[in-house]
Amino acid sequence: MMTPSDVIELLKQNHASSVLSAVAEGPYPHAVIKAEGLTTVAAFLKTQPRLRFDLLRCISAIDWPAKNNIELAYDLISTSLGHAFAVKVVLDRADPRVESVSTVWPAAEWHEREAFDLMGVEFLHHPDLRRILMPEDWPGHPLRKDYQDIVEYRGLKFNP
Amino acid sequence: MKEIELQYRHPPDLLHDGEIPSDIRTEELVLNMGPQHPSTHGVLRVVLQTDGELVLKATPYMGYLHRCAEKIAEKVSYRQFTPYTDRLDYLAAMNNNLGFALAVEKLGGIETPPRADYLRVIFAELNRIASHLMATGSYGLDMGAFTPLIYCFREREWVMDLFEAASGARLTYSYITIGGVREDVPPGWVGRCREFLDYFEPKITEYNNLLSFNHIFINRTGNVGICPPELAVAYGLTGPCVRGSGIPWDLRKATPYCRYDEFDFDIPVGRGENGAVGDCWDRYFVRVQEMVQSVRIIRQALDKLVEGPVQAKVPRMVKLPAGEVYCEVENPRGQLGFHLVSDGGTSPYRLKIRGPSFCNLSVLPVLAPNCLLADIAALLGSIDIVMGEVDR
Amino acid sequence: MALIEGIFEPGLVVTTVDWVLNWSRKRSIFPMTFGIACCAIEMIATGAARFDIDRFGSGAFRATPRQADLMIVAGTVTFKMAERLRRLWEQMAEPRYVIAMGACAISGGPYHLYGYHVVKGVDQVVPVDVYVPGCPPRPEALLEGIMRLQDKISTHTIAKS
Amino acid sequence: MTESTRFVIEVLLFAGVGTALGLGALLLGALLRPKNPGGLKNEIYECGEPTVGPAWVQFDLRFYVVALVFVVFDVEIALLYPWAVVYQDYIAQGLGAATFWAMVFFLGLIFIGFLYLWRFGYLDWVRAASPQSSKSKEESAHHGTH
Repeated sequence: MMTPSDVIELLKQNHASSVLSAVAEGPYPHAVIKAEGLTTVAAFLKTQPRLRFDLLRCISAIDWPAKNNIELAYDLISTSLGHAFAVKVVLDRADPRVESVSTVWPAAEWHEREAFDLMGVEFLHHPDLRRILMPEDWPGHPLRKDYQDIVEYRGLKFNP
Repeated sequence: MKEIELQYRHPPDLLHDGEIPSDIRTEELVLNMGPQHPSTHGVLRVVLQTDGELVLKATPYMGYLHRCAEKIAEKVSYRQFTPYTDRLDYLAAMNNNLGFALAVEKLGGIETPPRADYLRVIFAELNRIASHLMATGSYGLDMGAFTPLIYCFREREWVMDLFEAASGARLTYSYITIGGVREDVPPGWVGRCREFLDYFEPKITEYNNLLSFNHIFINRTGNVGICPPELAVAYGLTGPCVRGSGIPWDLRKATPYCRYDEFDFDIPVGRGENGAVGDCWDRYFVRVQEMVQSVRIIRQALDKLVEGPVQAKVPRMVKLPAGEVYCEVENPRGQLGFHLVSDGGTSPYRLKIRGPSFCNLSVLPVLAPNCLLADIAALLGSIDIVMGEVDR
Repeated sequence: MALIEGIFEPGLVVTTVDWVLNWSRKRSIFPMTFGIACCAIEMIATGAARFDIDRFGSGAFRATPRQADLMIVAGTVTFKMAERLRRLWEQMAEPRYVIAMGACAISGGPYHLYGYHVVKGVDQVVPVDVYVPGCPPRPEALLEGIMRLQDKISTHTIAKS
Repeated sequence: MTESTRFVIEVLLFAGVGTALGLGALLLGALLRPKNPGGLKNEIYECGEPTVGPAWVQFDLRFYVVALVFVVFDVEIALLYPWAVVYQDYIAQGLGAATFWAMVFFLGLIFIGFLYLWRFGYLDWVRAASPQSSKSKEESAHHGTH
């Protein structure tokens, strides 16, 4: 059972280059990682015997139009050791693109498809990147802050 | 992870390739187990590529019930979003409210009075019983037995009456709000709740004899859809699905919240009594045993129910400081997580909802190959999904 | 239009035939299991022992539209589902009826304002006979809806209008 | 009005009323039910989705074996009924044992065939040797749906 600061400290020892910043206290301890180093850090977090984050709970994509970027937050927990931690990646908002971690955690497959579907984040080497919730021919990505509701879809009017 | 050797339902030695002349070739039939299907527990569509009776590939298509809950969360205030959490997993509305309330309280640093905590535990566990009753009843229906559903609904109606007396609604309560519980339970409610528990406990053994140990049921669900433990954790399965595979992972014990550490209960785990560990029967039987544990928890919580206020001093228009939190509760179907990002306003800046059924369902395409066509209904019923929280 | 509809003038014989025809149709409406969301749970509760929809003759929930007379739209209809709903309704045999159960089916319900993927009212997709308000409506409300549908059926006549 | 003509009249009457009731119900139905086919109603119902891929595919041989076994045993039961009806009279005439063993012999013959099938596993469902998997169907499953 390691505290968030220990996890960050261990992360900095092994992958100092890819850790941009880290927050240990507060309700949401996390570390911000470079987009390029994500898969290596992910593999490290999962296989490191003292960390063993084997359960990827959730991938949330947060849209910051003000800062012109999209944040991806990977919430992890270890079912054997019981401690939790989060890893964040900051992507450019115009063309959000990051490596898929579905090889490390297969649970990420559907979460990434949902992030692609609702937020428009491109995941490279994803086994099957398709829209998961919205219809295949739906225009735009609805969860972006600047999403405009469509007026009509296949003959059905929107009229709120 | 994909090439985990799954135990074939029919031992390979029967596959005497040499004897079957190769000119009896068979073509595949692509079937839609579509949105309107009695055993998909909602509007889920599974495209099955079948070779005769054997399923070669199953790809689920979702989104038929995508109700844009996360977009609405950004437009309405915190208190206004509670009714939408009822409609996520509409069989366990109390647990959803509890999850959202805990997330907001954690970010806002709001303390809830002890009586509210105990009431929350009581209602969350009662809702777990009601949800598991629906799960076991409809699983019996999937396997072709109609009577378990009617028995389970008879008990579930009693729980509905208890909820109705306390919150006024049968299915979507919005009873657990930010800062505590909407109002206190009416006088005499605790007595009726104890009466229900005494009536309900022997009924569980009745269900076991009726369905769980029924020879046909065991034949239909034993050794079907075996999910090894590492595959379960790899695909993010939580709740009865991961406990059915033998891993004692329960948030109420692992990361206790809302005073769950004050109660002693144990976590039922699949032991493979009727087939391999992690098959459909195990996932089903874990739910039945969890009902027994829930009854134990409720009894202890009723004894500990202290007098006092049920609602903390929370302003009418809740305003949270800027920040971020990820909070999870143990829903009857698994871990329901709320990733709440606030920019200091009166409504969430972004709220990502992690539905347990969404992750539990992701294992279907991995377990479905080499199942028989009828086992798909058994597999889907044992994963026990609710489309409200798969599609959100 | 049946063979004998629209031929005879309204009279004693026609009204008795009407009565027999409507009585047989309204006392055995077969609903289609078309539960979409939370209202589906209340629909199942209506079918269960306590609120027993069998008392009104419509307890036989048919899974296929071919054998169903009544489509209870129980839940939120989204744009992706609307097309399938229309197809299912078309595949039902006449005389077919639709009950819009719950606020979501009537007008989009709680998802009316900001639900970008929700159809605002199922009457944009299929003609609706009876609206049952509520979110979810109590089983008694659904039974009331079925009684109103039975009244509506009994007004049908085969006489020449 | 000899015994036999009365019997023939009874049989004809019985057949006549039978068919009359049957056809009458069908006629009544044809008269009263509304009839307007067309549009999506003629489409194949597959859980609300347009069908994917053809349905006229080369099915597996096991279905044929199972169907054959069913037909054999169905006929067997059909033959059991008349035997059971007249069995009382034969007991009265004292031939009960003979007719009983005759039927047991008849059932035994068919059961031996069933044992053969059971022993060699033709009833179990086993994966076909070389299923002709078709990538094209999966693609059509993709864009055929939205």
